[in-house]
Amino acid sequence: MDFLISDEQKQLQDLIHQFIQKDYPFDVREKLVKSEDGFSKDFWKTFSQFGLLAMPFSEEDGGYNGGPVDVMIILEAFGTGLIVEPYIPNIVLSGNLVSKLGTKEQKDSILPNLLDGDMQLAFAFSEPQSRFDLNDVTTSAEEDGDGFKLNGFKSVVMNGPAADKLIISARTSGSQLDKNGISLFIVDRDTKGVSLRDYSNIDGSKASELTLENVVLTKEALLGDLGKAFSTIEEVVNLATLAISAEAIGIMQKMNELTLEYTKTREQFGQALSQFQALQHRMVDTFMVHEQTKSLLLMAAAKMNDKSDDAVKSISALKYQVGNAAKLIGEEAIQLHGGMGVTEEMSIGHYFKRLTTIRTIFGNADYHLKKYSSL
Amino acid sequence: MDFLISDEQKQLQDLIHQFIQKDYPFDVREKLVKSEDGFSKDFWKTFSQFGLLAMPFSEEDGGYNGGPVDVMIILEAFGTGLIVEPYIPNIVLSGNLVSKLGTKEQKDSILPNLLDGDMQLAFAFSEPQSRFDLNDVTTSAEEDGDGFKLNGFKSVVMNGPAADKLIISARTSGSQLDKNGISLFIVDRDTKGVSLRDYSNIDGSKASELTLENVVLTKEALLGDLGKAFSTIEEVVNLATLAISAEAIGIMQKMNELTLEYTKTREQFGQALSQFQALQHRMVDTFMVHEQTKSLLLMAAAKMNDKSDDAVKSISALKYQVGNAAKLIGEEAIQLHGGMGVTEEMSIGHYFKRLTTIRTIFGNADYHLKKYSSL
Amino acid sequence: MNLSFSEEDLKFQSEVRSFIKENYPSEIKEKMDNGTPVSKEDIVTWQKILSKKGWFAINWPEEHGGSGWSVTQKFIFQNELAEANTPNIVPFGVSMCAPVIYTFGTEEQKERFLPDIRDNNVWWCQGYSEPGSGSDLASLKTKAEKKGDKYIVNGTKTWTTMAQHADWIFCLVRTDSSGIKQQGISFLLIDMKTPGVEVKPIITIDGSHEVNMVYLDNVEVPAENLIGEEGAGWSIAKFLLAHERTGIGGIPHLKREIRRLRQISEELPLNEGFLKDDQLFMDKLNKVEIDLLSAEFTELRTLASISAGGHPGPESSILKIGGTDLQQSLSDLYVEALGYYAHPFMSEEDLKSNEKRIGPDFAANVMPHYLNYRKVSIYGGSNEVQRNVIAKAVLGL
Amino acid sequence: MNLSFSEEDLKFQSEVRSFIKENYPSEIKEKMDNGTPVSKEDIVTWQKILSKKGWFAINWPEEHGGSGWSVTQKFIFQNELAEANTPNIVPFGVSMCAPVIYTFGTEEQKERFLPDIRDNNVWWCQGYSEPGSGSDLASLKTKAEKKGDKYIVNGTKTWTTMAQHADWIFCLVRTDSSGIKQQGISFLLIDMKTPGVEVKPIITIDGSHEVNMVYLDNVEVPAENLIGEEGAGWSIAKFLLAHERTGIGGIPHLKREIRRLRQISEELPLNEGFLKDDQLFMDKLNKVEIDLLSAEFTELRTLASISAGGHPGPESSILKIGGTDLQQSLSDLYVEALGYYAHPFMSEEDLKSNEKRIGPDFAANVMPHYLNYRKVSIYGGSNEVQRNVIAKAVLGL
Repeated sequence: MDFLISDEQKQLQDLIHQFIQKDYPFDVREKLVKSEDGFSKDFWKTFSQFGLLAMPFSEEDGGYNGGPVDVMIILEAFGTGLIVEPYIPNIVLSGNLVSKLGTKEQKDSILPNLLDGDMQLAFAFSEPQSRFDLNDVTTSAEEDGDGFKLNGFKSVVMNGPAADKLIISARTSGSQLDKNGISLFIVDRDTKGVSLRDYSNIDGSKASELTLENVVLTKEALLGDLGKAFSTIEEVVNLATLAISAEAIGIMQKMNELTLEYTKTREQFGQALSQFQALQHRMVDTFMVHEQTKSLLLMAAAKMNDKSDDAVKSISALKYQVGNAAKLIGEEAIQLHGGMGVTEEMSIGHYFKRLTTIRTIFGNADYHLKKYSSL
Repeated sequence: MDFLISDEQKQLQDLIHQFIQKDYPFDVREKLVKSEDGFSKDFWKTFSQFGLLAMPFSEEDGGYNGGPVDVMIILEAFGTGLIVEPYIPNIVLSGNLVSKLGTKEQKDSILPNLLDGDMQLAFAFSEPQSRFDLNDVTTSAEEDGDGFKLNGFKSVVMNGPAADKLIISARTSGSQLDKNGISLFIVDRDTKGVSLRDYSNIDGSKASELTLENVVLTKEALLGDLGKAFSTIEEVVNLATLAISAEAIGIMQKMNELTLEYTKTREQFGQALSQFQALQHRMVDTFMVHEQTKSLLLMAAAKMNDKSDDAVKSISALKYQVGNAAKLIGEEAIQLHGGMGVTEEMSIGHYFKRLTTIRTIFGNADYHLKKYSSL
Repeated sequence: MNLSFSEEDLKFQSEVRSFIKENYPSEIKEKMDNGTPVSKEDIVTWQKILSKKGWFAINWPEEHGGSGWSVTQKFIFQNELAEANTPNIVPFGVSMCAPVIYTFGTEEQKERFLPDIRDNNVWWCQGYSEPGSGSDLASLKTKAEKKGDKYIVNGTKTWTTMAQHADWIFCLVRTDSSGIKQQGISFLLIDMKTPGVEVKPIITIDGSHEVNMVYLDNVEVPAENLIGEEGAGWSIAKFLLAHERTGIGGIPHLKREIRRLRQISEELPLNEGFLKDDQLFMDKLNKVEIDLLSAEFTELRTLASISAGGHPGPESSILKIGGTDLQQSLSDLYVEALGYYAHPFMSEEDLKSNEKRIGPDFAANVMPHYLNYRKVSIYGGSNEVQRNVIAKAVLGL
Repeated sequence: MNLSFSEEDLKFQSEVRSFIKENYPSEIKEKMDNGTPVSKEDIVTWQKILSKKGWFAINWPEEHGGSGWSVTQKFIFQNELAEANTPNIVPFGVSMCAPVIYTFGTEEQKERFLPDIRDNNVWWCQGYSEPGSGSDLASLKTKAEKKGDKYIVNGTKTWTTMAQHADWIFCLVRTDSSGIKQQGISFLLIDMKTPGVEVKPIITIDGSHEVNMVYLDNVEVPAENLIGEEGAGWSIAKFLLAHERTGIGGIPHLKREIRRLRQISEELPLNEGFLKDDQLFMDKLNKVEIDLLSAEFTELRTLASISAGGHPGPESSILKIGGTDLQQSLSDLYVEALGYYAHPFMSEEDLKSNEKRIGPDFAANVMPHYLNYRKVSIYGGSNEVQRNVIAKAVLGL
């Protein structure tokens, strides 16, 4: 057993931290969030040059064979800088689906562009009633001549506004909750019958609602085997859950640091806030909770790396704990910042907002507690 | 709306507080707990003279027509002195059952003795698998000639060791969880086939396990209508739940006071413990929790008094909160007492033990949360 | 002890209920029910309706237009207002400034200011906090120098709620810096139209403009606008904070909100059923409901004891902590109820427009509400300061 | 990063498992499994079995008989011991006194004391706390006056665990009162048979006799029993507390206990089914299990970093808080699992007798365990003091 990351991984981590320090200060991030795109296509290219976009893909797909630990390292570092560029929707979810299930033609038309940072993807897997259940799919894909006809509604399509292509889960057989009968389709955003309603999220990210009305697709649009997509969807969402947990843990670390710093300088009743024992003990608690949650992150990443039997269960343990830790650390950080914590002006509130949405994304604490219990 | 108790109720409260101060200091209580009986029959007579034993009964039963608020006042005061005399098993449970369901003969043979303090009763309603569900009864009573034959096993018969007579719930029809088909029987402790295994509890109270082997009873042993006892059992247990909650709240108040006092005198690092802000804030929290739980106590007592529609729901809200508050206040009091809190020598640990058993008695927090949700 | 309503109480309840039903303007109700932000005009309109009926300044002494109601009647009234989802009463004039004026002001001041507050002709805001003094209120630095019959005021106030709408501001100012910090503070009323008063918005993390910086640059204030003696400001502030905290918990509103959430749980689709099938969620909802009962009856006990001759003291700190904890818990439960649909962000303008919202209609306010409600454990004396108050005043530490 | 066991690790694991299987005396195992208190003799017997195999003083330097094992091997070993439900190793000699001796002692002291500890010939206890000094250890008052080649020791030690079994006690004593309280403390070894040493039981709320008062009345101690310099006691104490805390969490034992509770939930009747049908209970069990995973991997990370050259420092405070929280939560869950059957009280004598117990066999220990475990957040430096340590050493406050 060892918990050390490799020298290459350390370099990767340093690279991102340097990028944040030099090129991604809070005011730059704020401008990006308020821009039309909501993120920087230039930085996205930079990430491609850093090798981040190619990281999790196999060498034959043009990647670096990175594993869950590498994804964890990237996202944890991203978290500390509150990076808004859509790595998870593009790379961890969509790119991975194409890499795992795509035909040679599908891969060739997508992966090189994705890895070069020239193409944006989004994965539409959620519906209003499905909440966090990936098997709850009512959007239908009927076989139609040589191809398919899609009808339905997808909610919360992360990175939908920027996406050139969408990967959509739809039911080709079975009833609403069946794990069998779910298929994936790759659809250009300007296909007839596809309409996207784009919107901004409270955390600075962007998403879309997707309506599908008699969308006619050729059979080449099918990604993977007909009706057999569920296990791969689950697999990439598990990796994305690890990734977003790592991001959360980067955020928590940063929020704890910012809070500690703030309480050391802010005076009340003639002394720094950090000198009040009641506040000290609370900061010790948030420090400990971050450490303990990070331990679960390392555990889950290692178990995914090893393809261990209990890897999926570990992911649920992790996301459950991330949900709780995010609430505690986020709320305490704001409280200890006092009034300043609730202003748009300081970065702490923006970390808080992202941390708060992560509590929900890919399943909240309750959901993962139930999943953990059932495994 | 008013929260004031009457002058008579205030006098009752003062009477008990004076008794505790004068006659029931901690060392006296400790001797009683270690005695053969486990409580004082003399004090029990004193309580009779005070009118406490007659309080909840109607005037025609020889009582004072006291309501839930009076029971609450008595038990809350008892809690502050950690009084171990078996008021709830005798008066609130058994006496009330006889008063509500008994024939004239049954009442005449029991109530005067009970109210004079000359007879001890116990109510056997629990079985190992029933946990807190009063309708879960497997002990059977078959009709047998002109009378009944009882077989089965009852656990946790509070005050069993002292009881002259037992009131036993048994199934005369229906299946294990049916609310219909439960009957009550009054049984002398020396009846053939009745065997009691007496034991002491961690909180200083005493109880028994009761085995019934072909216990033959005449039809006069039946208390109330055949198979119709459930609603009355539930009614008296609800009152007992209010009573024991009141006791808990008396204990919590006392534990908070003892802790505050202790931290004011105990010095560490050159100052009284009470001067450490982190501890101050925790004592504020335990103070507030006691106040808030007491508010629910008053609410539930008033609603029971008014026979309000949501009285039963209020009892569950109360006992749920008592369960939580007891854990918080009990554990914090011990922690703030440090090592001294875990010695037999100081009273605080004995308050803690009683408060801890009350968390369970008549249903723990989880049980009452579920019951609250279902009502 | 008796917690049921009397016959008269029930009659009063139905009178209040009918009055609201008949007089609550439907266009305001619609906005409130849809989560569309209400305007200043909406608020004033509704408050004037109450004023006209004599049901606005209910807690005031009767001589100045108070209601003379019992604790029970006030409880019923507040519950009915909340139940009907009327806009919250803006407290700065009626519940904060006015009690100071009728308690500490001269007859002239009472005549000059109270009627306009009671009749909703003047909008007040509160100038307490400063950039360097948050919970440590007494460390405030805004200076008022007496020059002839005027004070010249210089300083900066912050977190001033709805200052953008206000006609007047009541301020704590420093008239003397020589003693300990609690001394030398005075209570001064300032007309916002006076030259040198400038209001600058603070945008909060929910994206709303509710609070402001108020800059005071050589503002000339007539000496007659001083309430109480020079240097009496700290006692007045303490008096007022206790008043503020008593009402801060917002229990009646929370009761309505929790019922609404229960309703939502029966309507929000989840898989083949509804949110109510999620037992873990419902457990939390039930827990909050029980906590709310505790808080409600604690408030009632306190109000009863105040009406029996007490004065709001440290008890109000207990109510403040309890109430704000609940506000925060419940706002978080709404976020959980919505799942992903708590994330889309709509600006105030978006909300006022007719554009269809993302997700269920009630969703748009949920996350902003959660974020905004972080403030409730910070303002009005942070909950940490309240704990210090209780430790000192109640536990004797 | 790699958290799987290597081939050699797995081989080691099966070696440990077989050894325990073959050598763990069945009469001790039976007591442990039934919750019958084990005797001093039982503990010594088992520890000697480990000593003989060279598996007792595993953390010591190899020159003194340590194992030289990797962090992973130690982890495996501790897990296997816990899994087999062997008696806990009594730490006072092997894990507390010995590290002080081999770190700070002279060669003579090492030769004189270490072999008897390693071979379980001598039982040690710890003389730290005093009636007036709990978490504020440095305020201790027990006085050791140098007279010729002896110290004359006077004072009272308290909370001395298992002093009734002990041959020797290691004490913090005050050899100088002139400086600040951390100065002038020395570390002294005292033979319990010396005249003037008297042990008096303290009965704890679980009814057990585990801790004691130790009275020291003009006890003559040879000066050669001093470890380190006079006045070095405080540095030694800090060194030792860090050592103590690292192991205090008892994670391997907790893992076994939680699995056992899951087993119990499948066997304990509840209505027509079993306790496992109580979802609220199972939720809590699962939450504790996840917390335990967090604690376990936090401990592993810490041990890994220590073995990479670190020294147990403030991290051990984190482990202590995390581990003791879990011990308490889990002991409370056992109480909840049992319902009413947690209440009957059996004395140690009752438990040793053959009398049938009230309720399920495992029930008798459950409440005593909960009550006894209140101590774990108090001893070894209370969790409040640990938070102060972390605040200072880690957060720089």
